Amino acid sequence: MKNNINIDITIPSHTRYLRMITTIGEKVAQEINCPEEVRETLSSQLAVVLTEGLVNAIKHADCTDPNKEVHVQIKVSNGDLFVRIYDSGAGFDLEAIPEPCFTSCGMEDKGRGIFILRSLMDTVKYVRSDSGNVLEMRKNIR
Amino acid sequence: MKNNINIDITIPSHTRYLRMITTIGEKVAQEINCPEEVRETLSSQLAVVLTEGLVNAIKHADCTDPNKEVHVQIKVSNGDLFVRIYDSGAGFDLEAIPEPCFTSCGMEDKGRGIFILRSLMDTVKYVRSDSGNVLEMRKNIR
Amino acid sequence: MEFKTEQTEGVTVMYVREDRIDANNSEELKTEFHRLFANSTKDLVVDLKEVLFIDSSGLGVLVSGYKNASTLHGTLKLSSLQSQVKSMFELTRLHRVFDIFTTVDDALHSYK
Amino acid sequence: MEFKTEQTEGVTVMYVREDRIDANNSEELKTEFHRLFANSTKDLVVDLKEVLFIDSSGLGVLVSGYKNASTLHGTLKLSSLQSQVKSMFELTRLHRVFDIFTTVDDALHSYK
Ligand SMILES: Nc1ncnc2c1ncn2[C@@H]1O[C@H](COP(=O)(O)OP(=O)(O)O)[C@@H](O)[C@H]1O
Ligand SMILES: Nc1ncnc2c1ncn2[C@@H]1O[C@H](COP(=O)(O)OP(=O)(O)O)[C@@H](O)[C@H]1O
Repeated sequence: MKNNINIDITIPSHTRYLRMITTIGEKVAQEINCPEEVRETLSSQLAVVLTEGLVNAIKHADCTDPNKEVHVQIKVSNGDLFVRIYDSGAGFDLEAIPEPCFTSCGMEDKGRGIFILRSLMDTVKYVRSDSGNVLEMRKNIR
Repeated sequence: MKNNINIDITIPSHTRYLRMITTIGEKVAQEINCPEEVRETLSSQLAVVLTEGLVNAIKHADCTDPNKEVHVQIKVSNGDLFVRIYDSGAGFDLEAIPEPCFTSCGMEDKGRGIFILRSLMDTVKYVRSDSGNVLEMRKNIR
Repeated sequence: MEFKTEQTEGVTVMYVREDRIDANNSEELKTEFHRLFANSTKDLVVDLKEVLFIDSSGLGVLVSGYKNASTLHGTLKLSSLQSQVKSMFELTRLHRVFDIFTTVDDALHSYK
Repeated sequence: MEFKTEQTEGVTVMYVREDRIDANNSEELKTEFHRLFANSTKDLVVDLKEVLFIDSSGLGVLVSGYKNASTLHGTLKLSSLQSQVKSMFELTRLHRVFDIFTTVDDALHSYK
């Protein structure tokens, strides 16, 4: 039997839903077929990835519309975990985002989100289009 | 701000995912804007409704295909909670399902699922079509 | 599904060690009932203290255990129902069928 | 977000009473830091025992508190990091910046 799971969630563009979404992510991770410790790590990594991706969509994309919604997809398919976060803002150039500074001298309050996503997932892409943008992430879970 | 939430979930047609789905339902119910006790009741009712609806789709619809999937939608929209459970089986006539027997003499081991759904939700419909069937339920949450 | 079973003065007490009884595990409860009734149990107290969630298939298995016990001229009684479980019994009117007790001791006492 | 604050020999200890520090509540932590540093706190221990989850905005607020303390010639130290929180510090190399202690007492001792 296959073990594919697909979840599509649309919520108002507000940080109050972060807890709900991360809990959903954790529950999905717990259904993934892998050793207990791997599953625990994956579960907490997925919680972080969902949070960082969603917060960017909520904060940086199109924040003027109070009825704005964000759409997130969590997908487990054939040994891969996919997270896709859709936004309808102006978009940005993912490749142009620099690594954060790692010493206390030049330390910033922000700018760690993309770095965290890149560290925890195997691939991170941001695809812009007229109908909306998507942050697409993949991690092998076999 | 609107408080609309939409979640679409596709899982393999197997009862092992019941726990995951009911937990997701509970988390969604906890985000609904209403008094604490109402929310607690709603949360446990949604868990039951999801379970009963999904088990029927898993057990009675098209159970021969090992790669079968079920699709469930949980939606909070303008003061209504919707649960839709899709199946691709032969379907059945919801109106023809009798109430269970309430005395110990004629007591059956089964046949309480639809009765429970009807008791907990305001409307329960089953719509058959060539492209698939859907059990559609609505409950006012204002 | 995990159980703990004890014998007290001719009555079997079964503690269900699981937070859910649903269509995914209710068959295991049914199997355990069959085992007990095949091994000279007639009177059975099922303690549901740890059970936070039950669905119609879980209720169905308890009904089938109740009928098994009756056939053997015994009784299946219940104890320690949590709120969601209690609501499900009330919704399906099964609280009128089963003898339901607050504690295992109360249930045992009722056999005397 | 809830906090408990204590003064011990010139050092302020702040216990964060929340299971998450994320973009939804990190501003409240920032406001509390400002309040403390405006009220003669220079040395601050932030105890994260109850925090099970932190995101980059939570880390950012701790970094900003660290910088506030440094400006006042004090230090912000951390104690009681749970595993997810610890991983986030390691991932972002911030464990090399902050002094991190197992308990509040260890952190307090280090000021002596
Ligand atoms: N969905 C998005 N839409 C527009 N800009 C974005 C989006 N996600 C990230 N960015 C840009 O990338 C920058 C770096 O993001 P990140 O590493 O998460 O740090 P932070 O959000 O703390 O600034 C942001 O400051 C923002 O300019
Ligand atoms: N999705 C479905 N597809 C086909 N038949 C169904 C479906 N859902 C329910 N049924 C039919 O309705 C009957 C009553 O369902 P229910 O009240 O849930 O009791 P039970 O499932 O315990 O028999 C089932 O026995 C089955 O024949």
